[in-house]
Amino acid sequence: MTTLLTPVAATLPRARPALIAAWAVLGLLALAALWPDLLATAPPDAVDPASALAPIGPDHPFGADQLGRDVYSRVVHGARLSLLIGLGATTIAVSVGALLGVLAATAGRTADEVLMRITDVLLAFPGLLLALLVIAVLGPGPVNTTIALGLAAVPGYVRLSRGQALVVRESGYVRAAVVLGRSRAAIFFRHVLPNALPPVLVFATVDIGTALMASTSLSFLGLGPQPPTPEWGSMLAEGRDYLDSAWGLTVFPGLVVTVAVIACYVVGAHLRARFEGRTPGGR
Amino acid sequence: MISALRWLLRRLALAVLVVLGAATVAFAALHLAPGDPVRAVIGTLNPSQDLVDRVRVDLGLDQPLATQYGQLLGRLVTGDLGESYQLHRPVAEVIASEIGWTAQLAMASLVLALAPSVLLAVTTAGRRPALRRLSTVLELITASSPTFWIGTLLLAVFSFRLRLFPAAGGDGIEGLVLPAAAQAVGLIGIFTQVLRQSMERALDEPFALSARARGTGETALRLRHALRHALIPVVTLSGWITGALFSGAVVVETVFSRPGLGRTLVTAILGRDLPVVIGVVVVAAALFTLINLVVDLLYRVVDPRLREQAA
Amino acid sequence: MAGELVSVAGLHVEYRVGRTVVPAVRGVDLHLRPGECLAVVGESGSGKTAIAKALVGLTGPGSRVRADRLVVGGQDVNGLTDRGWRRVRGARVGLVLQDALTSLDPVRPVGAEIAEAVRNHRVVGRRAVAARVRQLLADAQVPQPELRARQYPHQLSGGLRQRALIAAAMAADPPVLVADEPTTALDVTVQARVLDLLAARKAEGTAVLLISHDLSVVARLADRVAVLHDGVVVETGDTAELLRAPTHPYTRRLLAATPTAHRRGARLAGPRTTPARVRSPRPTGVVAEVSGVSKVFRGPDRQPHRAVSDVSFTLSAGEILGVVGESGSGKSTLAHLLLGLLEPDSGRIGLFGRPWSGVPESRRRRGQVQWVQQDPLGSFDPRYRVSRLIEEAGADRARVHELLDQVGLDRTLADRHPATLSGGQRQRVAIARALAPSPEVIVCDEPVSALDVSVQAQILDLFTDIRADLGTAIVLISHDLGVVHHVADRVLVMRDGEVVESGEVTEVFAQPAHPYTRELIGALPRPQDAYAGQPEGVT
Amino acid sequence: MHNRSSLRHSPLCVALLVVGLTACGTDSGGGTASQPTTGGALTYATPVEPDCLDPAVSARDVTALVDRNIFDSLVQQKPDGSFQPWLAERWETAADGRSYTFHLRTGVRFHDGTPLDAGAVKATLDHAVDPATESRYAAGLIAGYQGTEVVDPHTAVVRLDRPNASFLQALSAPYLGIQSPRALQGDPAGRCDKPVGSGPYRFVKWEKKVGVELSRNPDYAWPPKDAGHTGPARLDSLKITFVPEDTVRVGALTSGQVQAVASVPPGRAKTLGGTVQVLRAESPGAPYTIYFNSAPGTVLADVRVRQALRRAVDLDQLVKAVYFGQYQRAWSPLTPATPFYDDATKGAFTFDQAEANRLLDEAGWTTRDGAGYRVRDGRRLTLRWPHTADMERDQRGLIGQGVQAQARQVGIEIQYTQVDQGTIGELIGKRALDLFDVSFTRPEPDILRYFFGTDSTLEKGGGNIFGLDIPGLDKLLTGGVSTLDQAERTRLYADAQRYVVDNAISLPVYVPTSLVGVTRDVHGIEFGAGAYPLFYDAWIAR
Repeated sequence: MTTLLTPVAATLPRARPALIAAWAVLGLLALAALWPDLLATAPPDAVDPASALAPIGPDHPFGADQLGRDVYSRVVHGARLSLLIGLGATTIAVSVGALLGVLAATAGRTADEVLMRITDVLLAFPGLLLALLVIAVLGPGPVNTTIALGLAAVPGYVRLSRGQALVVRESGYVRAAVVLGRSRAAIFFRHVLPNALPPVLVFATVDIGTALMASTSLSFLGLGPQPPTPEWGSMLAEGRDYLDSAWGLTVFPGLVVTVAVIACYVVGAHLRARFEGRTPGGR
Repeated sequence: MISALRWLLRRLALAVLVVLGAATVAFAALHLAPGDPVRAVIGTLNPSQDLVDRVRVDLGLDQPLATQYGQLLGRLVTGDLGESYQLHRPVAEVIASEIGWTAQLAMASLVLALAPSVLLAVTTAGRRPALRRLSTVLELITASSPTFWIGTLLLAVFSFRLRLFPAAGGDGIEGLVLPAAAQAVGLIGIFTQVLRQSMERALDEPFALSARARGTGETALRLRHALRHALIPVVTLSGWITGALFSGAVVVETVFSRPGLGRTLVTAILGRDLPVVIGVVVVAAALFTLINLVVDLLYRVVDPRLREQAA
Repeated sequence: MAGELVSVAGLHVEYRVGRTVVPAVRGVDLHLRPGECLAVVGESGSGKTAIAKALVGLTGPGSRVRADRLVVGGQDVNGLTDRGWRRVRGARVGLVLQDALTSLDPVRPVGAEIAEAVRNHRVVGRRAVAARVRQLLADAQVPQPELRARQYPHQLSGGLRQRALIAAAMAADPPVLVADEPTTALDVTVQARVLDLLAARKAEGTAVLLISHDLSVVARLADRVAVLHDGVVVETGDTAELLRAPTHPYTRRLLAATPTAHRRGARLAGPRTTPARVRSPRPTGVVAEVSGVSKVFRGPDRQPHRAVSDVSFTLSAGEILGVVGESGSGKSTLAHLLLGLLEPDSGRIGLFGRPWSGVPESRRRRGQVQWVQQDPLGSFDPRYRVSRLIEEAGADRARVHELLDQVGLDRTLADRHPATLSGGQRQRVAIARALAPSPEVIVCDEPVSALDVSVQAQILDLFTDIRADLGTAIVLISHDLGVVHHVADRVLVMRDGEVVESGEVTEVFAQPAHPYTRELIGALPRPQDAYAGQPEGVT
Repeated sequence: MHNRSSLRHSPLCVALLVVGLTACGTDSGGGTASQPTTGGALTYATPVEPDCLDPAVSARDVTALVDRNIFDSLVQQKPDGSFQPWLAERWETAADGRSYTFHLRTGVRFHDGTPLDAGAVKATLDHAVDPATESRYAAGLIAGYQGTEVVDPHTAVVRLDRPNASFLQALSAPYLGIQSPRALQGDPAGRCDKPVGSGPYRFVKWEKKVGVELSRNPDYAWPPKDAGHTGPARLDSLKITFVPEDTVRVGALTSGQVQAVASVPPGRAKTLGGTVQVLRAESPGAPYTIYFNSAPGTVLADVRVRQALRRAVDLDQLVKAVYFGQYQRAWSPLTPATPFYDDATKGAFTFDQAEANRLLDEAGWTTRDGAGYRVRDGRRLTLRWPHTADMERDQRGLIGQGVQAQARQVGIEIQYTQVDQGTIGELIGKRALDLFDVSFTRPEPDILRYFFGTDSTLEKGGGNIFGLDIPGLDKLLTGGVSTLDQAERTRLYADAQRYVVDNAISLPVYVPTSLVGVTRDVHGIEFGAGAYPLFYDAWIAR
């Protein structure tokens, strides 16, 4: 789950309809995250014990949970946290990872050696183990989950962005710039950074899906946001006991996670393909 | 030969570094964490101060941090991982009794994932667009479904409804099938994608054209030439895979109430059972380094081009 | 028709690209008898490779092959199923591709590849396979066949790999061999040996279909030549005849573009089309002085390796200095030393009498020595457009246009992205950028080796023009002796990091003193011999 | 209280309390109970694993469940709260209530062959209070223990430093089950893994995270007087496996992998049916209760706020929704299954948010802030309610969320936050919390003193975590534990229960109820006083 840099290959469906659908899903999720009340039919924490476990119907499109809260509205409201955690974790991972990685590639041998050995050590942990350790220190909760997942993914990005920076540093155009007499700083900011980062960023778009999946897993384990905050993973965990009587409690949150992750993957893979198609040697 | 030895020594030194680093990270992490482990050990809300003090001394938690860290390293060197606060057993023993469960699960998941992936990749790579597209969509769905959700669905369908497999308990093969499948499903999607992609790349290479021009049949080409190339990235992914298997174990062991290292770790973290957490972290890190070492060796077997590269 | 091993009439090959169908080969006829070699010559995109693939039934997915007649290896293969083709491939026709490093499976021993071909057609019994593989390698003049069979492609040199590939193609004794650019990536001396091997096959009665862009290779091996242009054979005939008296304008242009000894210094691509922008005053005298320069690298095995060893020479204004040598001879390291990208371990380099090597980066007068790389696209920041690339070298907008004029590019290209330009245009952009700081020296590292003959001709002409107009000194590094001979004034011959011979081009080529130089020149295929009497009219 | 899971209870083996509520007890076979048969193995799946099988050490409920099969007690508590002989044939209480003389049964042998004698009683009790044992519960049960005098091999005199009406109940719990003195002398390190008692089953092995395996003690002939049979247990072996996931545990029962499971989720109790039936037993002791920090200076010091909070929450509906009608709503600070429970507390107040609003207005919390919460003097009406996940069971998190949501409707903000065990200890130490929730299983009304006694503060090992000092209540409770007069106790405890309810000192929520699922071929399972199943009489029909 957590081990960043999902090896999801570029063979994802790139057909137009799939892409359009994926963007539509992301758009809907973004809408749910920004203005949940536009989509939701009830406040996510409106308890109504009288309609506990109400079946799927006009009042409750996805049914109602143990406290009579509307599952559909909770799923809608859950989007904000899940997306924020996915985005936030990836942002942390990319910014810290890229900074350290590019630094390692350009700051000289000693710094590179030290940074890379530390990275090796951290890469020797399964990502989730790192995330669990961070949560053990910081305690559960959405912000801490974000930090934990982000930090757990940092070593991978250090390595990735260092590799990218090295490739760029050895490239013909950086050498050409040396021959043209550009200063080190100019070369770094005008060539190395702008060319090394985009591939890392594109990778990261796919990783948002992975981070989202990992965060729901942590919530499922009870390490995510606190109730009554709606969150897909913990909703699924709570609903599991009612699988036979009220399957909507489990099925819908799980489905939304899968659909959201698919959308992230498809869009990310598309961006990656487009990006690679545009660079020399990418094809 | 010399360079191979040098390479090995370097890797072993790195392994030691990793284990020490792991122990340090875990030690620091858990001592930074808020909350008093002594109370967690005792478990009751109103222990007498007397009891708290006794337990604190017993656990050595009254010592300065530096001393505790030194003692930890000292014990590590002798292979002693300390005693669990909550289980009241040596950590080494706890890990020894749990690791088998997790290893069993990991192996089963790997086999369950690799076999269909190879089959799918070999049959669909570069062929029949419809079949390939279908397979791609399925892979995407499985790779995007969190393990806990797959596990829950498998339980609901195969155990509760169809009663084909036991829901709990780890006895024998039957108890292993569903948990392993829950982990494998997600891996199949990723494996198949990676395998097929590199297979298609290999089939596009001039050497594939050469082989075909020699009269080599399609099946032979795929099995003899392309598959081996396809396996290389899977080997490269081994670090990711082991990580995924371990992370998956944490979830799967919880969903299926299976014993194992993953569940032990989560329980220990929640219960602030420091020795167990540090022990699991250290052992996991050591294991990972070892696996990576083996994989690097394996890598050289699969890809002869790497054999000459020293260091 | 009787006795013909290859008899093709009305061959069409089409590829589907997206929704459109692109014809690659349009109605080609080919005939080949035992012991005969037919060369198909053409530039990139002419459809040569599609013909080669059509002859083994491997045009690939999305392709369509039609022919009025398609006989290969004496067997009618028109409309054959893949299963049927499998019995033909290897047994009736063998295929040799260029670049054996990627044409042999990198993770399998060489012997296994050859054995595969032997087994596919049950040439010998199972027990005899190993012996057969050994024999095939020996036949292909691979020394120590036993050892080589167990080695992996990356452990063999380029020449050995190519021979092993030929051995694999010949494993089932096919009467026809299709060789697609079999010598393209090889050094000249190795190239010569591979051509000898193919010639030996031909002498034994194998019919060889040779696909090549290189007229000199063709001249050496082929009995007949078919010139392919845009998927159509525009001219075909006896090799000597065709090279001497080409009738089709395209053939003439092609021949004219090929640098040859007796037309040394002449324009290759026709009359000058770009206006002269003469610089004055013209620089004079010695521009650069290289004395006793050495550079040592440590290999992965930590053994020191002298890439450049005690090299000395001078470079005068307005001079083109050719540096020739095979791969690994130290040419590129020398270029990097001249460019100041590397510091010499010993010796020094001076520019206009002032030290150039050993100077802190900040005090280097960058811009005086410029660079044109082999792969122009790789030397451009992928995010930049043409104008920005040249502006980065210190030019303003007006200067950019001036430079584009100078290298013969339309000004409208300034806003294009290099990835959308052709190979020749890209190299012109690279040259324009190199000219921008008004350098005294331009170091060109294999500037034309990735280009088709006709494009190469234009670039070589451009170098001549630049030298004439601006008096810039040019160091031209190339593995292609023909190119160096054509445009260079003086030449350095390098081998294993050392300069083994240097001097005026005409002298060195006419009377090579060093045995290695003799070997290099001796290995040169000499198409010029065949068409020495070519009319000058095209020039 | 502690207790993580409801920790402790005490056991007694009484089939009691429960009967009458539904099917239960011996004839669980639903009428088809034929002749009991001997043999077979029964597997019982429970969500929690013991931390230690030495009953004197552990504080967990599940330890009592397991150890009850391995250890016998001196006396047994009956459903009505009175006591009957077990390992002690008879006993006398001194007039001052400070010493008990036990006359032991003869012929009893521990699993290691050691005969039962007065020395074993002394060894067991001394072991429990020995600081080295680090007892987390048993020692507290017999607080005031001064020592045991071995008069002769079959007579032991136990001395206390003050009268203790709950002493016999304490002795009847498995936590003070009599242990083999020889085993107690052995290596202290392994004691958690090697319980040696005289009970109907012998300990075989404990595979951590998997289960505990017990086998029949063929020599057993000393069950308590009203047991279903005499002689050895009927099952050849008994396995207790640990399956934390509800879904999985119930699935294991319905698919026949196990014959009995603990803690059937209430939502599934009705839908199971078929080959499975559900046995119920309400726990004695304190119900699941939200305790109020009404110490001076706190928000809840104002009784109107406490009353308002009580009225803001529709507990009838909430408990019914969360527990599917399987658990009763609680009214009194004691559960109905506890001796001296007073039924008069029922219906003491109603769900009435209008009244709650009125009370809050009256208390001065009149304005509301942007989020809709009440404010007074610039301070929001906020109640801090920390809780820990590892103590959570029975979907209590849902109750918490429900209370939180409904309190919000009257403008009370409840910060229902999950923290770890160490943190909650610290918060309690600093009294930095307003609400605290827990249940406590023990068939003894003295539990009230544990929660509310002025002397029972945390520092003194009690459960009065807020350090409340309520003299009126304290007097009633001290009186109740100091007299052995049953009528007097009845009166005192009834008054005490009413006092708590009238003054809104806590909010009792629901009565924890043990829902044990068994397959239909399992018979003879009864409930101990702690509402956990007993397996001595159990048998499997073939």
